[in-house]
Amino acid sequence: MKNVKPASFFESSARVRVAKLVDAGSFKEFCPPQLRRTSPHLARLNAPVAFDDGVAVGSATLAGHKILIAAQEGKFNGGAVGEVHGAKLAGLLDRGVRELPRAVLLLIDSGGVRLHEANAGLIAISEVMRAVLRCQEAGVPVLALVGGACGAFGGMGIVTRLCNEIIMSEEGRLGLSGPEVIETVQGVEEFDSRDRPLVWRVTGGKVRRALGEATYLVDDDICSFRSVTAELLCRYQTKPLAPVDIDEISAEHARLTERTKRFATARDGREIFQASGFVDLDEVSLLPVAKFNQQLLESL
Amino acid sequence: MNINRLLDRLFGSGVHSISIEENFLHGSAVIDGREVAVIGTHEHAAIDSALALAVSASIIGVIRDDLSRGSSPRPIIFMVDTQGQTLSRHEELLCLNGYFAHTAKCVDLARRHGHQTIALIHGEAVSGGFLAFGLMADRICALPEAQVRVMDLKAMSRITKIPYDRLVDLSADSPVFAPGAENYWRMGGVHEIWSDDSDWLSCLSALLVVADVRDRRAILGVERGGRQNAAPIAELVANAL
Amino acid sequence: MNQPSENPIIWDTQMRNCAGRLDRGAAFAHGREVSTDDITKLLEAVIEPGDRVCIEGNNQKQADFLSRSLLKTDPSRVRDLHLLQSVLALPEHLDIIERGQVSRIDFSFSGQQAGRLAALVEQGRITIGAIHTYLELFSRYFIDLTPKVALIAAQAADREGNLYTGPNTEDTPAIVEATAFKNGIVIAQVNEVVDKLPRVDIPADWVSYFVKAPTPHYIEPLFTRDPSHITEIQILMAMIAIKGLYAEYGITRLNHGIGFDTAAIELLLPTYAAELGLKGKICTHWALNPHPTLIPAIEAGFVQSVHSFGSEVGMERYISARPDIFFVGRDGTMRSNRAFSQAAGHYACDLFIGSTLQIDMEGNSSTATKGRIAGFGGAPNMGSDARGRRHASPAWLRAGREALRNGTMPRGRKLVAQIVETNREQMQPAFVERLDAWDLAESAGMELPPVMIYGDDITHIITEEGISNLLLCESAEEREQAIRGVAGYTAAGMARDRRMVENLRDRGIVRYPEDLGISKRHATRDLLAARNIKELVHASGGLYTPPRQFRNW
Amino acid sequence: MEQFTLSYKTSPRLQEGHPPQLCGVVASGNLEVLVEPLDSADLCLIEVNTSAPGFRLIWEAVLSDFVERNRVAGVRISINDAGATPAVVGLRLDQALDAYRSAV
Repeated sequence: MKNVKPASFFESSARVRVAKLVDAGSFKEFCPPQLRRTSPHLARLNAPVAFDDGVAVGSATLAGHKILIAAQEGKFNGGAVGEVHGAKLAGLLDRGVRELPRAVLLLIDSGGVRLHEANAGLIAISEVMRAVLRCQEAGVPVLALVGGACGAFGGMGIVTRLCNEIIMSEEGRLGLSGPEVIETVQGVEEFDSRDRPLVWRVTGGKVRRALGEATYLVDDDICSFRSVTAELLCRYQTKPLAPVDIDEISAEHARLTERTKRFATARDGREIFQASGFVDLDEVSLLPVAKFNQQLLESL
Repeated sequence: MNINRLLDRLFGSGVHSISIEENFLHGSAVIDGREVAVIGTHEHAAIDSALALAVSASIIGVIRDDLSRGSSPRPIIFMVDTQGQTLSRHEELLCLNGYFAHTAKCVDLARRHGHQTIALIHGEAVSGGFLAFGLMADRICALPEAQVRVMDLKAMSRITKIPYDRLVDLSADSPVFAPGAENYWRMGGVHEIWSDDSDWLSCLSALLVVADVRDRRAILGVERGGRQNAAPIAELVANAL
Repeated sequence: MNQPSENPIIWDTQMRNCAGRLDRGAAFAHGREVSTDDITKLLEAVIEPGDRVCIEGNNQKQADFLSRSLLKTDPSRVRDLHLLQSVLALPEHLDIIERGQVSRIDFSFSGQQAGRLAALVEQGRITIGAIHTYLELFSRYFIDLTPKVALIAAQAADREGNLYTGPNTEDTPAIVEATAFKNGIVIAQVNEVVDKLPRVDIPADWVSYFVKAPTPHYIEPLFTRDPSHITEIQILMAMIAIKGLYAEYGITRLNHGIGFDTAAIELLLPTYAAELGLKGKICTHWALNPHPTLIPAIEAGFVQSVHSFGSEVGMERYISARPDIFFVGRDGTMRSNRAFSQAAGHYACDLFIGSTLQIDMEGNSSTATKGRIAGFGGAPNMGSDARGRRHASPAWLRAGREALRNGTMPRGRKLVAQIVETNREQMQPAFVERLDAWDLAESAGMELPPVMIYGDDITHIITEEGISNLLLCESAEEREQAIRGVAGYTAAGMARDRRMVENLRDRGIVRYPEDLGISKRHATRDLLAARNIKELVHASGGLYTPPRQFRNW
Repeated sequence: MEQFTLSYKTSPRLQEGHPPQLCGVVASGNLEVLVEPLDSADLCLIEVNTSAPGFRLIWEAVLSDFVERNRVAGVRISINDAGATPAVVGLRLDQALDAYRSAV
């Protein structure tokens, strides 16, 4: 059908994201749904299970580059990480160390640890963290793509920041504690989770890009995610990833220290936008992505 | 246990030089004649960006010092006592997860530079704060007072809408959601639990004998029966044809 | 001989009474202007026990400050009131009843206060005169329910007391006209007092008093539907409506009820309907509030004209920039008018389509449930054949031909469609053997069950299962089976006579998606011309400014 | 959770060689449908695992209409449901079977 909009990353399921991101028909799934490796812990708590436990992992090519890819399903239990889900992610990254693909892509859409199996989820996330670092040590870049309704929070927010690149859409969110949690514990004055514009000004794609946390901001369509990813894969082909050394870590340390000083009292993304050279702060939220990126570039 | 008494018991009274600045501590101690670095938190610290930076800076400092001195990399003992991350809009805006990831990268860098890493949980070990460095260590040990958890059962009941009593019943034979170092031990997430009567100094020196940088926690989980799925599934994915 | 009567008839009692009230009120006013602090005293001075009072409470615009002020009056002086409300929207409206200052109420719609109202009725603390449709209540303002005091809301007043209502004119003209010309008192709360108004909607001569409210009057963004909540099932139903109804009859003039079902239709016009080659052939002229979900269809050139009952928060700049489409004054803002738009919807539209909560096997539909007296609003007027209509149109003529049974006199027929999912959330069936309205009538002592649209007014029922054309049914039995035939897996649907439904299907009375050439597989959210509020903003060229609660940026 | 398996004797057998297909997501008011080949050539086997107990009769009606409508044998269909309405169930089943038929 004509007149149909390009497939939205935000709206699509994890499987559709994968299918449309990689070269057509190239996705080969590991531990696929028909193996029925569902969560025994959800079942014991009488909660619905999913055949893939909320994450699809496999290999594919993207613009001809061999990659490994994982996609979390945000609609299933908020993309939360349980034992099986986490093991699939960790296993994929282990495979990365062995197979040395051009990159491992993580399509992150998760609130973090799954409460029904919280201990298993927490350990799993730390295993995923270590596996990401092992991949990178082996010279395999790990890229995070964030643009789903659950964003990347909790432990998966940390995993995202371990990645070599973070490609975000404006709709995506990245943080540690969700606004609801902060509101529940600290009160609505601290963070009004129902003030959605505020939530996006604190955790959304644009503020993350302005801070330099996200390395790319793209439109909310799978094609845009694909073209930036393809570009990055080419770049890693020409210039392979070198393991992080102490100078790089120290530079990151200086950058974060500087941020803490510079925004010592900031509580609203408007302060970040202002510091990034945006003048009309009311307009920032509605700026098309290309324009936002251009203005950001000009102010640097 | 009072932090000074705890440090004395761990590293011997008067022979360590560990300074305590509010809920951050760092310094060095000697075990079996070998210098070790000690870095960590106490008083159930809520970890914010400043504290994450302090821990990171200490790790970087240890790596740099040993590099410049040309000495063999010192083991690093992480003292873990955290109620989790600081819950604040300001910290979220700054991307606290980015600071935590930085700390985790520092631990990993230390490992790659040959520093052994050992985490000692001496108070609370809760979610995000635990992930940043405690759970990144080669060996994770719980001291008797350790409380390891993501969330208590009352809160979990409220959020999952599963009755509290049912959760208590189910947690009796499943370690996957209820708080407790014992549960983490069964799942391989904690390597050792030290009792009050054991000689902690010899426990520590035993750990320092063999360095093992592999992450074998999933396999431990299978061996100890608390986490049967993780290892086989990771294996399946890692090696599927 | 003509002896002068001992007691000559006095013909101007009402005028004298009004003059008396104005004299008493003068103590608290400077000309027509009343200061904010004096409003309660003014109300006590001009309202008399037993007065019929209209507190302007429309679907959207609320005279909220005057409602709160009425609550501060002395109940021993301001009492026995008879409220005449088109909408009971604010908690304050019920608070006044609870304070014992009101003895009787006539209204059209109660929305959020439906539960509280039902409780007050059951406790015997209020008598309901009748539940009306909007046009019906406005009509009675001019016959036997003329307000003595009208408390209204306007955007601005000038020093003389001329009023500018802004885009949310809504009920104001109808209320003021009835009150001002039958010796009543008109009191307006305004957001601002200015030297010169952009335009005069109500002349000062009709206004007794005006007061600047401490906060702008409340307006509910009642017609905004976030496209991100539209489901695939609603998209499927919208496809069925467009292909099986709009295209079939060539419907150009229409009215949509509020809801996600009709929002889905609006958002499918620039995609699905355009693909079917329907641009210019359907949906050109509307009686409709400025729904944000209509923006893509307007931008795509589908729409030629929209007259509105009221406005919608956030649509002001967009409307002003599209004066060819909307009714816009020379000042650049829209003029809405509920009474005229209701009349237009009744007489000049060929189709009404809306949702309901329950439909019975005769096709009667109702949103009433036990414990909630919600009222009707405008749906019964929109959703009924206008028997006084005489002008012809192709859609109207075709429906008339299909309805023709006995006799030979050709007539036209308005199309009235209900669009519902067979099961709502929690598996609540939309199709029932008996409406909850019966129970409500019994518990609230109503003379008739509150039916929104009677079965004999309905011409089509659309569900995710398909579309039934009730006009073509030859008997009551066929009608019933045509309804069951699209009632899906509700108990009522499963009780259908499968053979009879197949027969109706053969005759085109019941049509399923496959009969219409619709593939369910195509019912995806990618068909929506805008999938979220932000895409609506972009479609409007940045002119639409959605209220905060609808934004996530 | 309520679980049951329904077995329909039907024909014709779908051509072999289709890879399994998963459609839909387990989320409130939604479901996932997994379609796989089945050895029994004259059967359509449907396993339901639903979070909303007490609607078995409606499931049976929806599923038998689905089998009637599509007439496929040699398939095994597995459902994880989180309280979807019959309309959503029917839509998802049709989508899943479509995807299965067109996948090679």
